[in-house]
Amino acid sequence: MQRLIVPLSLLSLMLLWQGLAAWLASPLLPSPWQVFGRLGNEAAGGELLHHLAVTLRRLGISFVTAMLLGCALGILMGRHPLLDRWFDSWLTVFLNIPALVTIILCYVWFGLTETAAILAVVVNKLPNVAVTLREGSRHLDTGLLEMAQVYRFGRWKTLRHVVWPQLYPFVVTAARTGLALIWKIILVVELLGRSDGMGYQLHLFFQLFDVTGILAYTVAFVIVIQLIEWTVLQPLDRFANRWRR
Amino acid sequence: MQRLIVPLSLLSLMLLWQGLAAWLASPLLPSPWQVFGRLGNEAAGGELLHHLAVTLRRLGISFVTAMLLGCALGILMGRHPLLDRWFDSWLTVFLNIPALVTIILCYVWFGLTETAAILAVVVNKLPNVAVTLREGSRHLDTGLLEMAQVYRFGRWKTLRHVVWPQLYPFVVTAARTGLALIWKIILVVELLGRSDGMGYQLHLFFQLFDVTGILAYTVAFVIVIQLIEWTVLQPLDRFANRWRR
Amino acid sequence: GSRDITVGALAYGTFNWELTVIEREGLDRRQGFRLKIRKLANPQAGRIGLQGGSVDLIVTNWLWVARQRSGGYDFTAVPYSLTHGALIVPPKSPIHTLADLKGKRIGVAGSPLYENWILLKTLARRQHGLDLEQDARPVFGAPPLLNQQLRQGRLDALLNYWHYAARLEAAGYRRLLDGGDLLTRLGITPPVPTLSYVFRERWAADRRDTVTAFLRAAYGAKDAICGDRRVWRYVAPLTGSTDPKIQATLRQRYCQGRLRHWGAPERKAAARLYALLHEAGGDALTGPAAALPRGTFWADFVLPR
Amino acid sequence: MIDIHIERKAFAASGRAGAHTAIAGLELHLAEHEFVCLVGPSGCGKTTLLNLIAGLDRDFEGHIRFHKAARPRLGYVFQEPRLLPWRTVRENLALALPADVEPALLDELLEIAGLTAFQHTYPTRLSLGMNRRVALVRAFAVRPDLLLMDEPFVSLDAPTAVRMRRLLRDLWQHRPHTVLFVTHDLREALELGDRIVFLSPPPTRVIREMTLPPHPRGPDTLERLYHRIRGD
Amino acid sequence: MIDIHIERKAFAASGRAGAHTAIAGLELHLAEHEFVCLVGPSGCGKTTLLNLIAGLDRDFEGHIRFHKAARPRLGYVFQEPRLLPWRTVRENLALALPADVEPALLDELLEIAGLTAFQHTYPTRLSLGMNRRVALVRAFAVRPDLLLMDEPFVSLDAPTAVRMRRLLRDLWQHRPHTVLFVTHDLREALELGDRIVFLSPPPTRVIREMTLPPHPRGPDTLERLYHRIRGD
Ligand SMILES: Nc1ncnc2c1ncn2[C@@H]1O[C@H](COP(=O)(O)OP(=O)(O)OP(=O)(O)O)[C@@H](O)[C@H]1O
Ligand SMILES: Nc1ncnc2c1ncn2[C@@H]1O[C@H](COP(=O)(O)OP(=O)(O)OP(=O)(O)O)[C@@H](O)[C@H]1O
Ligand SMILES: [Mg+2]
Ligand SMILES: [Mg+2]
Repeated sequence: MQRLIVPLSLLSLMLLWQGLAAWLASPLLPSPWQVFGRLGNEAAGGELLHHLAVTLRRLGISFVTAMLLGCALGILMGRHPLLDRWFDSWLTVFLNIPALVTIILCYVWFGLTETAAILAVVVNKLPNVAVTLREGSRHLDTGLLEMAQVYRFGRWKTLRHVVWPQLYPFVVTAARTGLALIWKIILVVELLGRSDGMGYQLHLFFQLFDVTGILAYTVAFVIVIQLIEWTVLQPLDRFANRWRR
Repeated sequence: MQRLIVPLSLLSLMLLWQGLAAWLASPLLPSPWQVFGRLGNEAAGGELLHHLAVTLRRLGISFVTAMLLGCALGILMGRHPLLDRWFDSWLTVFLNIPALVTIILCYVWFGLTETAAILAVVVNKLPNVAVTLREGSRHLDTGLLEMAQVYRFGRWKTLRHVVWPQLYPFVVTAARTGLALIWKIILVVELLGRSDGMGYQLHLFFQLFDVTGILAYTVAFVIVIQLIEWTVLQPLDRFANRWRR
Repeated sequence: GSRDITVGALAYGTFNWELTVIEREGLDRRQGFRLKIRKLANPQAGRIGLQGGSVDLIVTNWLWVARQRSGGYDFTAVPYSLTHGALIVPPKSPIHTLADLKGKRIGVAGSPLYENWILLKTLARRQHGLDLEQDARPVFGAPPLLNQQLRQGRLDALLNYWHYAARLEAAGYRRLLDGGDLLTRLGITPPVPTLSYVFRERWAADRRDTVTAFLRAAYGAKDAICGDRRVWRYVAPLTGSTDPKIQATLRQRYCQGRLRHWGAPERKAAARLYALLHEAGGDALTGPAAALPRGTFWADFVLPR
Repeated sequence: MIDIHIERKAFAASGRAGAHTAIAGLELHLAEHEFVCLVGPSGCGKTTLLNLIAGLDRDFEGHIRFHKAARPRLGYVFQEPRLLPWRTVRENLALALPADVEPALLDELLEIAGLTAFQHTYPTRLSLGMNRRVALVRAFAVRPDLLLMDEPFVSLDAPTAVRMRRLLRDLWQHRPHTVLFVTHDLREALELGDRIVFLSPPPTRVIREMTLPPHPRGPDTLERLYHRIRGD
Repeated sequence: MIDIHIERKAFAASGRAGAHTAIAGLELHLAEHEFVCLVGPSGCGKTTLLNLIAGLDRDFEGHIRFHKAARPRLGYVFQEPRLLPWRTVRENLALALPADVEPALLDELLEIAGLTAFQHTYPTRLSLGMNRRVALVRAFAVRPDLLLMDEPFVSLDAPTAVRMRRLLRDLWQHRPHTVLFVTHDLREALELGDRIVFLSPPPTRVIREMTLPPHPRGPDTLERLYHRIRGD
């Protein structure tokens, strides 16, 4: 029964979509068959895979960079009230600079290069991670920190064995919403200055109002993320929570 | 000393900006003086305030809607493993549909209307809130829940007095990153199909490559958010954490 | 200077047709330069690339050039095409003249700074005393989205860029008037282009021969597209459509828009257009200069024979 | 009042640890208005048993039957205080209070527990012993039909512990209810209980029951009983 | 070994509660290799005092001076177990172990605490008493110079408690270190300590000190001492 839930849920999502498409009967909401057919064609042509690979590369690099820097900054700010007060406003500023602005500035300053693209994504994502982890590290268990101090864990051991496991839910949140956010930003980044990638391709479809194409590419990306969920995030989740009763 | 940190930090941010602008000496990075001057002009003309008000209205409505629905969904999924398994993939799908796609579809189905715009923002933001709160409600203190059960708190009291305070850091995270995300999405929404609002205006500036205008509007928005931080979020923070030692 | 030119082009734009022909037919080698193409998905991307120096040449509106020149940049323009956006109405629409636009929902591509929108407003006011901002209901939005809205009947008329308009025309929609008509009726003759090849003046000064060679090749490509069936056969898929009717309409409009003359009268007409837009649209569209900034059009350009 | 028969209570295997049978074949009957003390080695399953009775854990083989139709109203002093840290002492108590108990009772109980001055303080600002007293007050205040207590008087200084024990006996005499009282302190069990139930190490069963002479018991009686049990 | 003089330790005002003076004018001297028991009413500031000595809280007026130059190596049995729930018993212990202690000691201590079978289990899957035993083992295992114990033997069944007390005395005799031992159980204090220090209710000072006769003390001596103290 348990094992059937996921397939059933996916199936029902498809049926919902199919039903809606049948009901609307408009080229603006193609049915899943059309979309998956298109997906197959595009994949067979190699085009889709090329763009997907390019985007995933950018996504990977900027995700890792943003997570590492953001976690470090967030933890520091959460643990040191002075630092927090100092950077608090900066964080608000960078959190609320429109993606468009950073993207344009990055491209204009560094040219239409890969580095500029990745930098733009990182600048957009980093404050999000920092805010999430700051919130997490503000609420650490004092008792355990005191224990670590008494037993002279030192900085690194405390971070790894005491602080990190408590931050874990926040890291997961940052990672999940982070992948989604980066994906949203990367689309704009690619739209404004790259000659390949999913964003570039999606925008072309948009100009031609090819909803089937748009959905086919979206589905491709969603499948990749779902696979990451199943093969990386969820097993990690289970591992990190193995101690819970 | 403590009270001086925030003004000093803001000042240093300005100086950094000023320094960078002076060093680059390019119209693509105007100095803070230019930007604030422009901000004054636009505000005096009433234009800025009009667009800001329009955007804030949209932001407010969609923020509240997305937070309410997202919290409800997230908590439900966090507490009921079956529901979680069922909707898990749906969440991944909706989390990773590009903003562009939902916005287009909303506009196409509901016309270039206010409702469509707000709906598009909500659809984009909701899964984020849900994912964050799901993570939070997965890690609730079992001991306290058992206590609530023994003492027959009932559904509502348990939610309000036992569950909610534990979710608080996650709600704050969702709110902080949420405002920023909605702002990013609303810009695209307004760009694609509204005739007023900050996004519409930013798009005009973008077409004209008027970086000063873009930054002036950005600064206006950041100021609003910073004021919300100071007058709402941070006092709320202090209130919610008054019990911590 | 070097003989390389990096060109930024929209993947489904007509400029890309030309570049493809230059490449396939080896026009670049024959003219003695090396072409590098950067495909882009968005018109703004070209401008960003040009600003940042990642591309040398793009196709865009010369009004933008004029505005940037007022801001201290040395961009300059060379006429690209006379095709203009058009005002499109549904086949059975009761709208036949501008006067009929009263109270109607008019879609406008992009923003209120779209030059054809400003011209349309000016003409409506002059001819019919209509203030379209007040007397009609303009809706601004992304071009493809607006096309869709018109098809769904959510708009009564649509002022869109030419290639979007062409798609509607191919589907049987009626062209009420286009940007060229607007100019003529406002007394701006001979016809002037709005789309231009744009590059930096100083960059061009260092490699005048290369730029001239490129422009000669580009104009050669235009003729090939319009005159050579063999060439059209491989250009057609670049339209992004498989519908032969749409392809044909696009080709027809493109070829009609080829520039025949470029001389003093045209430059003067352009200056008049600038002045008119400046008056009607204000600083926002054209920049602060009251008259067309000198050098907006590249002085060294002569229409290739 | 309750018939408890736990055929088997096991904890699922997890990680490197295999499935663990905590209780096997435990039989226990509590009469109406009886005060039963539960004594057994650490880790034998006393807390597990109380949780089963409280209905917090339904994953076991066997049955727990209440004689009255409805589930009795519970007071449960957990082994840890389990107060809501974000609510003051008073709020914590008020939240647990059923509608039919007048809040004035709280004042009285807080006074006896020596907490009146701290009723508007957050538990995080109190010592552990004070937290435990709040938890005690909470369990008493709900006027339970069945009172489950898991080492309730630990961490209390001697005079306070004496006061709380007296309070418990007073309440119990005043309003009949059943008490199941876990303790490691034999003296305490002898002083308070009607009956002492001894549990074995896991898999846990009842190894011995001892009915105590009626109250009041003088110090000498208690010493005698204490040495008799220790003597075995 | 340590001179403690706490002029005033107050907790900042917060919420509705005003500033609260927990300790005022407390003077305490611990000699090298001394075993001092600390007895005082619940909420009087015993835990606060231990935290001050451990250096966890530096916000007080007065001084705490260690005779040796360096801060002594600490073992601290907190009032709650304070184990890392996401690390197994063994991992929790290994993390606290200094480099100069050979891990074999752990096996020995785990055996005595009856935890060998559970060393690869997570603390969340153990009873509270078992968790407390792990915390005890941790404090013993680091071979501390100064051992702070906050009601360490609470929640242990009688035989285990006896075993742990014996272990504590053995370790203490075998490798001299200073022990400060908080308890509410007078009998325990009498059995273990060299000296008992009685604290007043807050604002807390030392109200009485009592040096005990040398070990070993027979049950009769203990009973006599117990009644002498209770008699006051
Ligand atoms: N973080 C804090 N903020 C404010 N007051 C506190 C804080 N911690 C302790 N107190 C107060 O200080 C006093 C002493 O607390 P402490 O925990 O030291 O008592 P204790 O002697 O260990 O008691 P017990 O035997 O119950 O554990 C208490 O009255 C308590 O209310
Ligand atoms: N969630 C759990 N998962 C696995 N095993 C558990 C769990 N909870 C308890 N146990 C095991 O069940 C046994 C009984 O635990 P319980 O907490 O009932 O003991 P106890 O009698 O209350 O001990 P103490 O006197 O130390 O509190 C222990 O051996 C423990 O390891
Ligand atoms: Mg227990
Ligand atoms: Mg204490």
